[in-house]
Amino acid sequence: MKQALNKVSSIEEVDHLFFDGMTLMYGGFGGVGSPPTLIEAIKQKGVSQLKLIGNDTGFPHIGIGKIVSLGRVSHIITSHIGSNPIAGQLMTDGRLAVEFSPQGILAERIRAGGMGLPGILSDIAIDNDIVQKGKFFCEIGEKRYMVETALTADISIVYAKKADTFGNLIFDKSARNTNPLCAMAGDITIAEVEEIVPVGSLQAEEIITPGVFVDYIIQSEGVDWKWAWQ
Amino acid sequence: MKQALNKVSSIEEVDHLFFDGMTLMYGGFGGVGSPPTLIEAIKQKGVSQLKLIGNDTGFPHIGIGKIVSLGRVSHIITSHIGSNPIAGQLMTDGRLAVEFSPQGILAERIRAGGMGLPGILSDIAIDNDIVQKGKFFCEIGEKRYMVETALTADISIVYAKKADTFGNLIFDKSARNTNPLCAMAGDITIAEVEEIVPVGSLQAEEIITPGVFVDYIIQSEGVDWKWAWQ
Amino acid sequence: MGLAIETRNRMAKRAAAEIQSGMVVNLGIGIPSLVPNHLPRDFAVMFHAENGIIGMGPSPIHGEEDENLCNAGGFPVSLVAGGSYFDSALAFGMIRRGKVDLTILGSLQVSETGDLANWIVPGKKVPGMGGAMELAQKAKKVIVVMNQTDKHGQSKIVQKCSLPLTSTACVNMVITDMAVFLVEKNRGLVLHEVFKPHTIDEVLQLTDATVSLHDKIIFS
Amino acid sequence: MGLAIETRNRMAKRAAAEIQSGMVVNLGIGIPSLVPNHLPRDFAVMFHAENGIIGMGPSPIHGEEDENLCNAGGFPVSLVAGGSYFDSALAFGMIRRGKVDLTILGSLQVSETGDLANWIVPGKKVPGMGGAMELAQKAKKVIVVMNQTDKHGQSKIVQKCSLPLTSTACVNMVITDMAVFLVEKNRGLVLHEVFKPHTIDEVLQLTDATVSLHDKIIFS
Repeated sequence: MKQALNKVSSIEEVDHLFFDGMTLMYGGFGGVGSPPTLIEAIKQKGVSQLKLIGNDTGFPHIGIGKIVSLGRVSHIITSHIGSNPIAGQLMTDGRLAVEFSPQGILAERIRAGGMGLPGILSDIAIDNDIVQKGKFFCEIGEKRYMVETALTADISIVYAKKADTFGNLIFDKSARNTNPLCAMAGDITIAEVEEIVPVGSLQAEEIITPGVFVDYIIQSEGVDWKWAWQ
Repeated sequence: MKQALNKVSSIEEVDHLFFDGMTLMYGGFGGVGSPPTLIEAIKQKGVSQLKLIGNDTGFPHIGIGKIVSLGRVSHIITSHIGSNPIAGQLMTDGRLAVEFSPQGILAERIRAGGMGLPGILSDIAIDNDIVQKGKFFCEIGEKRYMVETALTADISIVYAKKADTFGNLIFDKSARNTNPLCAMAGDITIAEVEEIVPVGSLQAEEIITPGVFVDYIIQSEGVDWKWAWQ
Repeated sequence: MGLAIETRNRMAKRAAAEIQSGMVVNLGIGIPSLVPNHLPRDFAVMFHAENGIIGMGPSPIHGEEDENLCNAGGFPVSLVAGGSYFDSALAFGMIRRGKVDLTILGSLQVSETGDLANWIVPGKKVPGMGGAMELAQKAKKVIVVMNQTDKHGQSKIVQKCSLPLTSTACVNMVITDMAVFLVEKNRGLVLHEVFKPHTIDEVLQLTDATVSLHDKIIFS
Repeated sequence: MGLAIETRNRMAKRAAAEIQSGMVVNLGIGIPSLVPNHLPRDFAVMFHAENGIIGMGPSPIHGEEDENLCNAGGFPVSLVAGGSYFDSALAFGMIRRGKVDLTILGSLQVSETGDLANWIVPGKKVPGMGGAMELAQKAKKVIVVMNQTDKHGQSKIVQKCSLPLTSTACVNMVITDMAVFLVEKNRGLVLHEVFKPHTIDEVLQLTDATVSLHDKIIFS
């Protein structure tokens, strides 16, 4: 792999990508696998009015929760905010608009965005007032389905175990979760990784996210979800 | 893994699953990665009026072509029949109904079937008379999309490099192609594999198709697409 | 939830009795997480997690936890031979495709027609549905394990849920600290078992729904 | 198609000149498959195949072919460092998501507005669209490499395609054995280059479409 395809960057080199009001998609599930170094950089930059898309709101001081808890987010599409009471409070206070999406449907909406599909049909919670609110329906023969539109984002941030310099990614156990999906759905995708290796060091068969989906690679400064359960 | 989850079978044990008029989905792309031992068994059983779903019709004597060429198929949903002139002749003669689906959309329709989604939205070939024939459309705001319905099958047959006895599958290079998709979309899935290994022999991270999607595992008697290009 | 550990274990043990060898099972947090302790050792059960695991094994001993190997609730787990990792989209694909044979989960309310309400208390507790809607709607069998009554002594089994629903007509079995109910296609809610020292009358008194009695109610 | 190998290589070389280092490129069968031979050695180009490969390298030497490593046309290839394998759904996801910078493919007809017809000759040849519709509609740039005329001497560049379309208004550049045309947003079909010893007049005579002439037509 030659220089043209080398995507290794410093935090300073990606910092200009973050802006007020941006749509930000983040990998992770309950804080596990959300990129802490990138989240800290976004927090430090102080951007606000963010529109988030992600599985949950992490914990108050772990994962995306660090940004949510500061009131920097105006809108979120997610499946769960229970582990971050501050998110719930902001919602109750009318300072955070929350669109709840069933977890697996949210994952598929993100995947659809990454796969260049306009949306999917769903029968999940099709008779549920809260989930169906504002959604389109579609009749196929005698059956009625809900349309769940694809989700993309200005910026997608993900966490991986290793990247080669082209941006091929592999993940570690259940820290994979929504990361490969979010990696494909960002108009710009930044991967924070535990280890950066030369091209050719990853086995072709073990690569989960092909490098074409990744624009920038950042060395992680260490994760923050260890013993999140404690 | 204990006996309850051991899915290794003989060809004789799966033979009863094949029936006249069944919907049969098969992995493979241009013959590469279509399970030859299972295809031969289906051919030998002599079932007919099959409804096929797969990427292409293989070659006259390679892949699914062995069955198509005998006139055993009444209907096929596919993206390409060019490498099997007999399929083209049967179509011209009105003996084989062919529904052409753009290749990537076909792959997504199969995946949707495997993932328990009713369908996807598509903008591919949305203005194409042949592709849109008989399809439903869907307005989302000001945009109009085509609904591409999910595909499943009575039986799905796939080819893999290795299976453990639980049915976890790994594939070999580009012989992966549509196999992981078809593996999920069969109401019953039979995997023909080059090598059967004990549970625990495959790395958890390298498994592409989790065993929950596989019902039977058959030892391959050898592939038939070597030097298909010659 | 204030239940004695013996009671919790009895409920978990009863739920475990519904598991057959070879099943794929998804467990919610709380009492359902105790279920694996009550399975025969020679059982082959593949435990599924929404974040992207099949084949979860027991929690590792303290100090051996892997921060990158957690269940959907964020608790450290292990992996059995034959288990694998995948992304969350595939995890839910398994659920929707009917590959999860059984889910055992907690609830706020269950109606006599098997409606489930376990994701939101408007104005009070709004955690979100997480994966509950897919699990309730698509797992082949849904067992709810919950207290018979809430902290105010009100029955959690109701004629019609007052809380927003997770899914309709999805619950197959309810195991409480007092009894076991089945939701049957033609008969609706049927009392099948009563946990000693409780009596049928006690159970009925604390069940705010139409209940049929099974021919042979088991006292266990 | 009866073209001399020199002509075919000239066309492939011209197409190769449109590739920049760092691009992701999908090549059709026929002349497009000759393109990699004409790239600078220090170029980093990732070749994409619809069956599920990115980072295809050259054909292996005879006897070293791997039957499980083929491009979408079924021909044996190799893999460069940084390449990877995936399923066909993901391969097309890359295309639809705009990650394929350029596709170079053959055609039966191209219209003056960039319509592409390359998948079917009703009643004669019905191979199916394969991946052509997605590639034509979603690759960031589409280059058609084809003969100027068919075997009857009829122009393959036409005002309006008579054959069923693969995709509308998708072709950015047409490279024939005689010339190079661009389909420009405001001007439509524009002749940019003529391959010696052909002349502008010869090209126009065999182009059954409205053609503008570029200010400075290159003779190469």
